[in-house]
Amino acid sequence: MLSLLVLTPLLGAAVVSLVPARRRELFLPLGMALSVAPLGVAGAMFFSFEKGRASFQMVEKMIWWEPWGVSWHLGVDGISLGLVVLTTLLFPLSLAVSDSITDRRKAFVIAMLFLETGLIGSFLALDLLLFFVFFEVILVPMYLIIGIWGGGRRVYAAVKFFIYTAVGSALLLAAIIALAVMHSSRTPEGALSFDYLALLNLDISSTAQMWLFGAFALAFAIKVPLFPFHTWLPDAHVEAPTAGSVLLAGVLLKLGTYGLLRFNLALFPEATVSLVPVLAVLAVVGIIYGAVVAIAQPDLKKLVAYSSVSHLGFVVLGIFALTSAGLQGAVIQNVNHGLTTGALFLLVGMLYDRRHTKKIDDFGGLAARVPQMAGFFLFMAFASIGLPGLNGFVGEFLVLVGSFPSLPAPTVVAAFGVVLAAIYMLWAYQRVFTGPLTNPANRNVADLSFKETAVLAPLAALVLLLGLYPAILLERTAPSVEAILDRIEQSTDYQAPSPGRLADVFVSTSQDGDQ
Amino acid sequence: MNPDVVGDIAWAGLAPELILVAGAVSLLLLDVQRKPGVGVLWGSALGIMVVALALGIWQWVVAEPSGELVFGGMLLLDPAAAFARLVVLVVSILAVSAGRGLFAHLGTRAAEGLALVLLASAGFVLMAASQNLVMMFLGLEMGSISLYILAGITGDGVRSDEAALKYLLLGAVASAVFIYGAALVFAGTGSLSLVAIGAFLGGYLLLSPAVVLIGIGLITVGLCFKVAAAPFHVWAPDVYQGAPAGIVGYMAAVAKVGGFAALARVLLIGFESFRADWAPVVAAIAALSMLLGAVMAIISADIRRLLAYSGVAHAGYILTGLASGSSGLSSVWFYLAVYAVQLVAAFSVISVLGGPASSGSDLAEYRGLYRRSPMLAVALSVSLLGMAGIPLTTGFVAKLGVFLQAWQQGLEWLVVVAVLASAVAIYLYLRVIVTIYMQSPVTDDPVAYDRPTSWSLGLATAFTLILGVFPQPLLSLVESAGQL
Amino acid sequence: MIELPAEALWLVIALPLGGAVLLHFAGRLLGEPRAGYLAVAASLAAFGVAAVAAVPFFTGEGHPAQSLLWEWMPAVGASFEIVWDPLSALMTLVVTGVGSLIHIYSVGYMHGDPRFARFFTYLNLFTASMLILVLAGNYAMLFVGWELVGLCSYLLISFWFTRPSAASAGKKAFVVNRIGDFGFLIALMVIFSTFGTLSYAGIFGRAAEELSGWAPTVIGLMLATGAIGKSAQIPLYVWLPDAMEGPTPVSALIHAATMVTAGVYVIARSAPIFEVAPVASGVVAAVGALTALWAATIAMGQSDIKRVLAYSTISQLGYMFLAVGATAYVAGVFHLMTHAFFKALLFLGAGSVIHAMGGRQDMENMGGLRKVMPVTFATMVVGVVAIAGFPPLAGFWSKDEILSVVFNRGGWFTVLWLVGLVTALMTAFYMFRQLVMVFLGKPRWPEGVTPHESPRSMTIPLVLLAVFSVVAGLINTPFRLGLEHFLEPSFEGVKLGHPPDGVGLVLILAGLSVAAGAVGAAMAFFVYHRPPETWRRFQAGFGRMWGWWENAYRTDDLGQAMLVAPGRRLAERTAFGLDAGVVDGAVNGVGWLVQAAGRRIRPVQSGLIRQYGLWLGLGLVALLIWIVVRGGA
Amino acid sequence: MLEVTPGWYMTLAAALFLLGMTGVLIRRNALVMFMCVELMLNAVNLTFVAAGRAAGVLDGQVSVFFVLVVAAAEVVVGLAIIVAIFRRRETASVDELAALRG
Amino acid sequence: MVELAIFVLMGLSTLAGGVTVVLARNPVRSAMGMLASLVSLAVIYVVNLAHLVAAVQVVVYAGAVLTLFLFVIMFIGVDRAEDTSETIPQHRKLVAGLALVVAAGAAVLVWRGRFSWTPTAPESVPIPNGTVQALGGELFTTWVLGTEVTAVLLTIAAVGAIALAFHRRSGKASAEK
Repeated sequence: MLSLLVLTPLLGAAVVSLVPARRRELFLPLGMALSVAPLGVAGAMFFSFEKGRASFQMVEKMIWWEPWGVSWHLGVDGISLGLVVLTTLLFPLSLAVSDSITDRRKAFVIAMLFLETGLIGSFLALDLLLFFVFFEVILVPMYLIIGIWGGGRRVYAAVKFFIYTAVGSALLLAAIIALAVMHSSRTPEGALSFDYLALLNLDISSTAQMWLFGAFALAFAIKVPLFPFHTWLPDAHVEAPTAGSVLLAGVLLKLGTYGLLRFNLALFPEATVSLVPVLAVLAVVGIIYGAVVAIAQPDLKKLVAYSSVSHLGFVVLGIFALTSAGLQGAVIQNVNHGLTTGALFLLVGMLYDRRHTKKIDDFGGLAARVPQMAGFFLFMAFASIGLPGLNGFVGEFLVLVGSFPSLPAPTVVAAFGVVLAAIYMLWAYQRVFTGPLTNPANRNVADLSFKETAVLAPLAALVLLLGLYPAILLERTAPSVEAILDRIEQSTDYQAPSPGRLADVFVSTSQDGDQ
Repeated sequence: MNPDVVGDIAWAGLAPELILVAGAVSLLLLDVQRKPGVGVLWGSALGIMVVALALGIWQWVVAEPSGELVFGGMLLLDPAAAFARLVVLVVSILAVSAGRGLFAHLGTRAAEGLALVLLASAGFVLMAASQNLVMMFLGLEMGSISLYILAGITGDGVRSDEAALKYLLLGAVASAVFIYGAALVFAGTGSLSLVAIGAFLGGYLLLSPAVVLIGIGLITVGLCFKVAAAPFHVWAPDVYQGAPAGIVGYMAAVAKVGGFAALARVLLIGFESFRADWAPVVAAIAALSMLLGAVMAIISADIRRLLAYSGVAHAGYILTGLASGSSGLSSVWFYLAVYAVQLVAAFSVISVLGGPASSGSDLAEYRGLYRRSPMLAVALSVSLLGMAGIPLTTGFVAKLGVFLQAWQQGLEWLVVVAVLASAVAIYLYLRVIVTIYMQSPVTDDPVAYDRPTSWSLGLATAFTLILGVFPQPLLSLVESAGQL
Repeated sequence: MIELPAEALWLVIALPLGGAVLLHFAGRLLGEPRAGYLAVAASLAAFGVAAVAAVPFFTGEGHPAQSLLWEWMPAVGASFEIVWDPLSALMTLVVTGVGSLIHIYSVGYMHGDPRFARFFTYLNLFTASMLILVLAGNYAMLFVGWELVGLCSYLLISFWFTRPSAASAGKKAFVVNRIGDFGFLIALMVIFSTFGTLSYAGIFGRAAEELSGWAPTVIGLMLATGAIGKSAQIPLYVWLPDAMEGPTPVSALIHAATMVTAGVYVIARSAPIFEVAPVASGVVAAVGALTALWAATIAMGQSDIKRVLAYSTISQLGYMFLAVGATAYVAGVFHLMTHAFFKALLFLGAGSVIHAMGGRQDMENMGGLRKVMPVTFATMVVGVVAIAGFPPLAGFWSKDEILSVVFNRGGWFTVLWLVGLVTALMTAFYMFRQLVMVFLGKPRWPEGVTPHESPRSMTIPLVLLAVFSVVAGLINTPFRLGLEHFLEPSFEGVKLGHPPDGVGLVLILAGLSVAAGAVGAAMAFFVYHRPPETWRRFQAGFGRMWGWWENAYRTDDLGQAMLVAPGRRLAERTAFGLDAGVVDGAVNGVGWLVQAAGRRIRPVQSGLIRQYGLWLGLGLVALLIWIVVRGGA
Repeated sequence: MLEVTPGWYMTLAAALFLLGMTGVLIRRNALVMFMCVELMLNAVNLTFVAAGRAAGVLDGQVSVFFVLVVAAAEVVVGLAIIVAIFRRRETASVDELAALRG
Repeated sequence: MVELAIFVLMGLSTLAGGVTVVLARNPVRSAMGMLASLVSLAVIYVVNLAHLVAAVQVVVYAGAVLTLFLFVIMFIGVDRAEDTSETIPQHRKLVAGLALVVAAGAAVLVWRGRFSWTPTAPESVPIPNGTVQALGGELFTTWVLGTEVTAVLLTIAAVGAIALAFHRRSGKASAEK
């Protein structure tokens, strides 16, 4: 089933490549139709997913590169489940809004479908090398999407994106190799192996863990992106076409957080525990920094991009809080951010298609003209601000409340990001949609077409659903998250603070105060 | 060993090369007798090579090269040699089938050109197969001199002359260095046969190995020059840029194959016991090559220089595999094979675009190539991505193999340098891809190329992609080629 | 008599929520006025259900009940659960009751507005949110309501979003509230990490024994921060006056009767925690008292009819804070209720006046409206007298109870009591000032304005509210503590602050506050029943002080100068200086370095054969030296 | 009375090789450069001969033949190129052939 | 004794010839210098019992190769003194430094007796006599392949010479086609 899921988009690409390039009008519908197929498969997977099971499900394994013990090894668990579904969901939507792509549509659709395969694959891969292959191969289609169909400084942005990520993954590759070699030296038969499950049983010296953790973390930190490795993101977002931005923010960035959770925590528990402070601080800095920078952005798309930096900071914080709640929050926030920010980018794109500008100052008072669009925008804005009842809150709340016991100070600082989020989002909304309609260019902006509404509605529905009844996801993710936490607790002397014991913190501080 | 009668020499073991040489000579004669059209010559040359390849495969499959010494111990026909032969022949076939334009351009000297290609291939195979230093030298010269001539053969252009002279002069010096090293080793060990040398050095403990050490050093340098490893690469960019486009890919590829095969033999068979002495040197050269190649390639505006420098970097990667000893050999073979193919493909595109006899190809000419000829654009970018080592291309598998070996042999630092260098290197391949896809073309007129070219390009591209996903066949091939 | 199980209480929330959803999608189809009627119906229905469910508490045999709707975030013990006890019942009744009246009123007030239906959508949504807030049995769910009312207030304040002032006022309200929520969030974090749950049931029982060290204080202060934001106390009150940009019914419902009292409600709800956090309580009380005085002074200087009421609301909320801070939770809630009535009444009255004056809010240009709009006048009088705290109207009982309790606490609370007393005087002054300026004296209407009594739909709610403002106080008099008994179940195990025993002292205190009120009223009447010159002279008497009051101590300018402007500058510096310059500069710098290195090496490729030879030679020699020396020869 | 060991010859050869190398580096006349290369090869030959004598095998002397042939071949091709270049631009100075650089 | 004398004399003349090659400002002089060193080397070969090699040295090198050189020199008429002043900055210094380093290194090695090697032939082993017969035997048995290759090499050289040197005419020809 999973192989099918991974390969359907690829087959789709093959189908598309057979269509003669001059039938331009065909490609987008065809691409959408083809990308709905994986969505169906993913849906089937989601519902056939067995709740309450921590281990991987629907596992498939085949030898791939025999001499090096590389295998085609796929499996899904609570951590990857949501992301896979999100991926498959976002693709048809972003293809649906790509009418503005007029040039080389065929290539575009093919690139998109390749991208989908890569993304799904990297979420499902249980073989480190397989993961790396997908992780790296994603760069190519994304690079083309930004570089060919992007905006003014697209080439600069595309190259920056590619190189920056490649530098990160270079060391990742070295680290993966090191793991495989370690496996061969530690196992009696001395075979190389990149198998995730096999590598989990490797006992790695704490110094080695530090190095490897560093390499993995760097690669993923760049992808997330974690302050200060984030500067490729705004450029990439601003230049990328709408579909590109949606997928970039919606899915690609998740590779980083997913990797941190799946590999860094599971493979290098000791290093994780001892490096928590570093990453927590980086995450918090990112939250505040991203928000502050977002406030000043004159470009709507850049603003949303920086908001991603801020939001993903929450995810990272939740991951390294190393508490059940924090981890669950991180996992669900991954999905949430994909939905809301994806939708926001869709909206920005729709605005851009109408006005061919993203400068906030060029707008103003649009709500009178386009109430529906304004409504959706406000809805999504509040979702990403973290309004209770909408999904954004669930993630943030879990992260914050979950992180506090283990990382009180950083969490408090992070919580302030919630205030800043309100500032930049609402201020942007105010400047774009409210006030008098001054700029004549905005006079005849059309409201959402039926198709656009149809694209946004499902996202909005999910935002609401996950906000009110997150259990649909949580009950599937929780076991896997717990498993990782247990793993850390068993292999280190770390004990996740069980809530109810924190009062001690205060008591002790008070006593310190006395002395 | 040492047969007294010429009769009982195992000619069969050398069948492909004999075919090549005989073919070359007959081509020349044919040309002298009645001037046939270029097409005939080109076709028959291709045929000869195909036959040779067939024989080579037969050698591989049926005769199963068991590594026996033949020709009075001059040659060691082991899997490695046989594999090198296959690579050289495949490369030659790809290059020649894509290079028809060049020979057409040569006009009356087509026969000479083709003959030289055949002879060069034969020479480098001999070089790869020989286990006697002087024999190796002969093979080397047989190949190199042919290449010198090919570099200058069009002769319509100062640059090709310059390229030829540079290549020849520096090459002659390098050869002298190499053979001097051989002489010193001979002085130090009293033998020229690598097997014997290896046995000797393994057996004796030399109290003052200075002579041998210097010999090793000189031989290494001589061969590093041939494979264009830093700092002995300086000639490569100029020659690649000046030589006729139609032949550069071939030149670069076969020279690298022969050179590395020889290097592997010398270091791993002859001087294995001196590993501790040469390994660090090789590693250093590797690191320098990777870094220097990447950095220099980034700033070069001519795509050929760019590829030349990237070739320097690739020499570094291959040396990384070599530095990790005999266990790394199979990865070296894999790397050589896939890189040679990518190189030839890339240069075939270049020669189609710039004209087969052109010297120098400004990157600017590649603007918007995608619009002018998608096929060429895809072929070029695939081979570039392969060189960049992007997953799902053979390049990635090759790099991975090399790195794995190096890491297992405790060359972690080298691997780290290598991955960083490759990350930097990605930028230069992206530069080309950017120009191909993301810039508007200078002219919109489509590029014309003949069917064989497209076949060869298609083959190379398929090779790079398919083997990049399912490298198993090639992997098992080099697995056996990797045994000494 | 029907028994309504707590399990059915979700209806109370569902009804207005359903109304909102229905209106959102079908509002345009329904059109005016049907959309309004639908909203009113939903609100009334909720009131009905709540009333029925509340009956047992009135009859005294009701017990607090919990009902779990569904698990939300089990990992942090957050779930949707409803708690039904007297306190929430009372709040529900107030919210739905006053809410319904205001709904009705709005049908008239919003007549002819293009976004009529949308308005009622928001109004219903607000009612639902407020009910979520008061019915929540769990801090997480409480926070949901807490934020949703914030959202609605944002939507309603900037309802006329084409006015830049309205738009920014809405944003301001939300952002300032967020600052409070920041504290609230921290409170929740601490609570969770202390108790491992966020459910009242799991917390209050254990608060007394399990809270130790700084925890309770921290929780208390943080909760208080949230409350300060929501209930517009110093220093976070700045958003409320601007909130008057919204339609008047909104001001009445959200920014007077219900939402702003959420803070008080939360503190009352968290009484068990504040029990063990005396410091926090003290802070709350102090803030309350200070705010009461501060806002009252400002109110005296205002000439905008709605701003007066806004500041008076802040000031009254200060009273409530003072009460809950002094652990007089009942008194606080009592005042909350009575205030809901008379302040809603006053706002609606003001609204009817504004309506009559064609949207003008400046009292300087009013006067003499008594004749043209008698109903409004009469009801306004009731409201003013009530808030000024004259017996036997509602305001008297509640305010008086607060003051006496505070006095009874003794210690430094006596100061607070004094402050409260002074505030009472000022309250009376500015309210009567308003009454006089608006209704009495000669008309000072601008050209072309012809005031008229408002339509039925607006006056009927006025009358009803007036009635409540008269009688509501009687449910909890020193002679008969009805409300206290009623609320007892909600404050089990909480030591409530009480008025001093002994009728004598009580009477004296009451007398004092009434006297204060009387003085204030009298001053206002004598000054402002005269021509404007007299006012000017009077105000001049206060010297520069009055100017400060008129401009609300210029806090907005201060905030602009101290926070907003620097903040924006900081953001820009970070974005364009630090981020684009340093962080990104470093990245591009690396790339530049590589290329620079290449350019430095380039000369090596001089193209000169002999030089190439030299390089070869150098490399060769270097290599030889290395290998020979290393080889130990 | 000291006796001439092969080492002496090899030292001589080394000197000759170095001489040739230097010549290649400092002369800019392509012809002379070739002569210098020949010198280097002669040094090689000397080494072969001396070493072969010392080792008591003929391989050294045999090798000389091959080196010699190679040298001849190189010279032929080299001179051909030089002639070609000279025809084009009346010079045998390699310094004037530096169009390809960077 | 005799050998020492010959070594010294011939060695010196070899080097002298070499120096001439390197330093002579006139290519013809260089050629002559080369002739000198070639011949002296031939003598040394004789001393080392490489008779055939010595002969070939004289015939092929001094005879053929050098003649070829001279022919070309005359042909392209550069038989005039060229200025040997250095044009590449720092070049001479570097080369000199390089040469000195190598010389010094070699000297050190020689001095410390490191420039010798193990397999010195025991007295029993007859010093190989490079007679025609002996060498011929080697060339056509063990080294037969090499011999073949030399043939190919010469072919290549010939082909190359043709291909390169004729290109004027044929180049035009191809241009006309």
